Amino acid sequence: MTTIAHHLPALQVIVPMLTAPLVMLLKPAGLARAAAIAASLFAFAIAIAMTMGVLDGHIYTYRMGSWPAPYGIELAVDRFSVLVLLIVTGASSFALLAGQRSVDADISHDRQPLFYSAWLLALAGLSGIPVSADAFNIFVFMEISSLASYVLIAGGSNRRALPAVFKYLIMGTIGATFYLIGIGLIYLMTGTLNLEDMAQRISGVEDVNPIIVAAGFVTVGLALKAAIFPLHVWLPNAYTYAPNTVTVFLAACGTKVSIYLLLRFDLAVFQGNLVEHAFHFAAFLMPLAVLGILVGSTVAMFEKDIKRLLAYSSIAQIGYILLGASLVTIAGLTASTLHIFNHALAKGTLFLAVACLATQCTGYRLSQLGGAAKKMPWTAGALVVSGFSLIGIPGTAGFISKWYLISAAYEQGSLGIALIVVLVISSLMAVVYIWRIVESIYFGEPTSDLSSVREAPIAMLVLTWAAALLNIYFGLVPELPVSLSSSAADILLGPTP
Amino acid sequence: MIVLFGIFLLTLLVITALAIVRNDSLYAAVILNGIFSLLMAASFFLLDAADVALTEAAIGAGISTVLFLGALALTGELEKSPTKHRLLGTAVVAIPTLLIIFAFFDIPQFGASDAPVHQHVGPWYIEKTPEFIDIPNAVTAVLGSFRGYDTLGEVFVVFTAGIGVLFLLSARPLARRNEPFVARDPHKGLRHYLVPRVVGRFLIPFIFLFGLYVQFHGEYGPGGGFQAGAIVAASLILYSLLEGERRCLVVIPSGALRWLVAGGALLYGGVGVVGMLLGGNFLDYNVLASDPVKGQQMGIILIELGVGLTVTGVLLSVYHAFAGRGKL
Amino acid sequence: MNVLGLFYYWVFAVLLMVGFYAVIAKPNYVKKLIGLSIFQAAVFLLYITMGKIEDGTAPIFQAAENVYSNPLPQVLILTAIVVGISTTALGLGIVVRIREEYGSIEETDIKERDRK
Amino acid sequence: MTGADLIALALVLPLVGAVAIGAAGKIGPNVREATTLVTAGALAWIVWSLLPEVMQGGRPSLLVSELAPGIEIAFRVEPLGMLFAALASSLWIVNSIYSIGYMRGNNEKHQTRFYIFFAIALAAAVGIAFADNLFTLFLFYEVLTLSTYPLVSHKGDDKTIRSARVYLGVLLTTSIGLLLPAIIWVYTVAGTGTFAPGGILEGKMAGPTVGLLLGLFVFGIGKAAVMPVHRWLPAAMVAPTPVSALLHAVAVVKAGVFTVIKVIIYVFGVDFLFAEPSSAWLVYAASFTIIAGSVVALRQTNLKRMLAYSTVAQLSYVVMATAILKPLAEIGAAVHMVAHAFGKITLFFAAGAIYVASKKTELPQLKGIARRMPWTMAAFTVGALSMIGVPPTSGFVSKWYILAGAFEADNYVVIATIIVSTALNAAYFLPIIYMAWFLKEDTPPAKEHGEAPFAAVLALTITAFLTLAFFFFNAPVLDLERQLVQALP
Repeated sequence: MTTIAHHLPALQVIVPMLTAPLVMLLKPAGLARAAAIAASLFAFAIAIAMTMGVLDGHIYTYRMGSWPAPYGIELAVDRFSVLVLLIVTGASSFALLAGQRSVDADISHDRQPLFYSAWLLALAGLSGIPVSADAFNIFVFMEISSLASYVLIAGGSNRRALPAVFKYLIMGTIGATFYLIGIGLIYLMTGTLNLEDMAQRISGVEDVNPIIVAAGFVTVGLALKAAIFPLHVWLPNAYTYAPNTVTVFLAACGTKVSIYLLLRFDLAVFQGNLVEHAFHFAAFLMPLAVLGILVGSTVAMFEKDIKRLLAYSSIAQIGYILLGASLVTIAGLTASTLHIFNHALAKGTLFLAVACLATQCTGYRLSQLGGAAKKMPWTAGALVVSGFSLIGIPGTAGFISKWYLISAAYEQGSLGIALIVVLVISSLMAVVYIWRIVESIYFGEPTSDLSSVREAPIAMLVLTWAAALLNIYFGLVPELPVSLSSSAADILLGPTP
Repeated sequence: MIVLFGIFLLTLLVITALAIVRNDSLYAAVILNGIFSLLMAASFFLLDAADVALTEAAIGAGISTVLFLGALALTGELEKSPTKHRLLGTAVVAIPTLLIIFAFFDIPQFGASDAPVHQHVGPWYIEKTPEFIDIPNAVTAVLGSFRGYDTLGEVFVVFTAGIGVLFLLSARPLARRNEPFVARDPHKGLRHYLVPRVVGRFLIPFIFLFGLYVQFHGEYGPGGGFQAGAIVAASLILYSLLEGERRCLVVIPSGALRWLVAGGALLYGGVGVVGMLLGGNFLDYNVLASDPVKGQQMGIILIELGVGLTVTGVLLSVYHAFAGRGKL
Repeated sequence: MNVLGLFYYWVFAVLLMVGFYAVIAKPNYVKKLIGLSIFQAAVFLLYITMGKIEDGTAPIFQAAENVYSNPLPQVLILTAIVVGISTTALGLGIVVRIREEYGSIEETDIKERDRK
Repeated sequence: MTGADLIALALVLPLVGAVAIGAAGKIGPNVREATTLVTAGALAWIVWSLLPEVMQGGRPSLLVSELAPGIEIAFRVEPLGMLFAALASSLWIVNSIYSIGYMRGNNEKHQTRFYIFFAIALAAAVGIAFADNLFTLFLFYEVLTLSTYPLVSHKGDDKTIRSARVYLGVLLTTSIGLLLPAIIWVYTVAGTGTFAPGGILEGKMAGPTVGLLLGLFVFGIGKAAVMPVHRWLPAAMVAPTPVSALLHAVAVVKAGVFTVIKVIIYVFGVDFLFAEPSSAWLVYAASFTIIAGSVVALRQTNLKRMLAYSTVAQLSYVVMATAILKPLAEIGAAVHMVAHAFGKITLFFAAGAIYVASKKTELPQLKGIARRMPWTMAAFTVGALSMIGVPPTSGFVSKWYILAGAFEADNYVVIATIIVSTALNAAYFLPIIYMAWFLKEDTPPAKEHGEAPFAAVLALTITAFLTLAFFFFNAPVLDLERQLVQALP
């Protein structure tokens, strides 16, 4: 008889996945919502349980259908995977718990069971990727999560959500197909789909053209999904016009999972096998990261719509994550994976606060939010705290990752100094764009009558503040993410030569 | 001979693809796309992929065409704007293509038995299927059992698309939120055309039967849940075209469709969970029966049924969602 | 046989190019989706081609000892075909909704209407 | 209670106070202000009760958490931090008394918010004072910046917001842009950021990079207002006067120079820096700021702005004294922190009292004002004399030590700077004193007025008294700070 702990990697995926068909059948909407929340919390609990497990030194592996790898599909959960799992399930739980008002505003009651069902599928897809150790299985789950995300985003009440989601669908499918081509070429040369097996077998054929081309296709395909500059064009509109709850969820973890995969492939599978792969990888990503940071921040500084502003800031923040990774050092990767976690925390909280604002305000333009802080002091407070975290003010989670990033850059000598200059400039840009929000909600002139504006519903506020306090907590006690991400870096770079 | 036929098919494929892109009538493009899929299916058949060929024919040429036509009925049939970004498009397209051609220089010879794909993993399936599962169709064995988790994922991709379309098309257009819906006349079908009606009525039961055959014969020959689902759905869509949508909905009401969609997915997942409860891993069919091989066969039949139900349900739902939408 | 093999791979590259071009350059949303399906179909061809073994037959066991082609790429492509049609269906659903909201399915029109 | 408990209490108490003030604000202004006073008194008592241990050479410490190997939030009380914390916490009491008079007399809005953020700012100041490493120091440094923003932007009109933006912009830009990279650089090079007597960088770096790192620190610590990063200080004068008084004469600016001293003594190490020629520029930069600040102050017509530029100049005294890198001068730097604090807070209190009573802000309006407000102007005079450095005021004591240090180092630039700036100080303070006491009012004010509210007058009298008293009773401070020098070889 096997224990529950043994099944955890599988349960992580199948709990939300199998709840989805049930949710679809449930009526009324409240029941569907409750079931979705229960499944999401359950998944969150599983992620936490596995985190504790891996911190004790356990590595979870699971053979689907009991078939041995590489013939069957294997699941594997290590310290890097749980970091992503925590983000995915946590973001989903927070967003669902806080989301009732926002969902009710955008989606009529009879459609909500479908919406929640799609939500759970997105959750299942996003958690299926980090637990899987099979390249093709990852593709399947990538598609589940993508299709479900399209559905969720299309739930936005503004008609512009539709062209935005169509663009996302086209670009997402191109990305996935590129990935599929890359996997195909690797399979052609190695005959396997299991990641670990693949890493071993590539070392026999490392310098042949198909593998090099495959590395390119996989990297570019995943870069598309991860919204790496300049392949980010789908992201701003998709985040802007999605329902607020969906934005909270996807902004926190949507692109992170693709970045996870990108790092897994480029570092764990190709790295050390392909000739000068590290150099190519860095030479390809570093300029994109720097450009992404600068362009994303610049656009955000001038953007007038708060959701779009934050979306462009995400592009810059994705740049940070890549910048750390492109150093291909333990320190750099620690910083990078740490920022995956911390940025998810900060951006998720920011969008939660925006969702709170949206329950009362007429629109998302900064001018329309004028003076909101007077009526909604708690919302505004949470916005400020998470904004600090995004900037990287000490005492918040964002600061920790910035610290690690700059430390990692120092190790690089003169190139590092240039990178530090970029980091510093973009941090200052972040100050500017966050401060534009702060000034408009605290000091802006109200454009409409604020007398009917009240503080957001208490449930939303509690969750938003819980998330905001987590930003501070992980800024002061960052042991958990730091230890996870430093061992993630070890996993990715393998035994150091 | 086969070489010539292969080259002939491939050439036709390229020509068709070019015609699709160059044609500015969308109807023509959709029909050509169907032909493209049929040619593709034939090519697959030449490459020993019978299951894939059947799927491509049923889904690519059949269902996909129906869906495109259904959508075109709602959106209009002519491409209006001229092609943009010709240069940019060519440049962007050229890079991956050149890369791929670069990759061709080192690939193993076509059909060579010493290629890596024929050395590792693949042969294991051929070798072990008789021992572990004992069904003739190795593709079904891999699909249903060895990589059953992928297939579960695939069912959920279909499921996601299904609820996605239902979700999208249950939204009221913003512009006319307050007006009542103008649905198309649901009684109208092709009933007043005698020939299609007689031929159609004659054909439908056979198509349906063929679908069932494909479903349950999947372990022995090409076929399985996906293909069967597509074929059964096709027969019902044909019925709906002939008799009008409303009659079709009497046969399988939309509430029942939802149960079909969800039930199939749950059946598949349920088999996996039962495996877990009986002490195996998720999707472990060995434990379903006292004899592991029997258990495997039972598991595969059950999950294929789940696949078939969901695919039928989703395709019909999507079709009804398009067909029930008033043209604007 | 070798000629044919090369031909399969080259046709894969050409179809990929044609489909990708349509996705990028065509402003009509339905056309983009058709292009996307050609683009994906090209990849199917790649996989199936690599699974073929000389003088092989479909991997359905028969009485006589036979050489069978590799079933794994076929399984993968079965999945990929279904993923493809799912994407297309969802894409068409979005296109129908776009048409309802904007009265057009041309990218250029929609950009113009959003600018207002 | 052990030292560690006291440190923890000193950090938490103002935050608890902030919450309590918020709650009390709902009850009524009297309760709220009583809460503020009680918190301030309790904080001062706690901080002072750390003093005996430190005087005896003890170094109470507290480790809160280790964020990563080598990066900790930790506290340790050493003489310099003890001095700074005692100064800030004690003056908070006086300042609170003053605030009550000022805020009520002016009918300011959002008074509860004002008191809350004041308490948070004090917590941050204590955190800076007790920080045991660069990381902790930076943490509280930024908290101080952010918690004072709502105080500076208190009025909320367009002009105030623009100035507050300059305030925040300069302080955040310098700290994120220069200070943070400098700190991380130190961690990377030295492997630690924990302050140690004699520094942690010796042998780890050499040559011009030392000068560069010093530059990153000095200009990164925008709060020390070495030109050209001084612009936030005049901008901050839009804040209500109690803010200018405590924060911009004592807590914030002193946090800046405190950090500079701390970095030079405990990170670089005085001897290491003295032996490194690339660090010599600091004396010149500070001298320049002193002279230029004084010249600009001379040309101001607005009282608070003049005081602000005077502060810029006086802060650089501390930086310059530190940069002499001789024991006597280091003592001078520490003492000047105290001496300037007493004098400058008195001057700001007086300026605020004048504003509350008569709404006058410009220098020419001050003719004959001493006849209406003799207490206020008497205190102002004491403060001004202290700025110039005339005995028997506190300013004389510190200048004496700085000069002694300069002679020890034979640094004639410093000596010349002190002489010139003393002359300049006299040139802008003496006319005001003359005007206030000996000239007649041009036109009688629209509304008859006498002294400011009692609480305000009481506060400024106390600080003026302290300014004088420090001249006579400075032995404990000197004793304390000699430990600082003894730690140096």
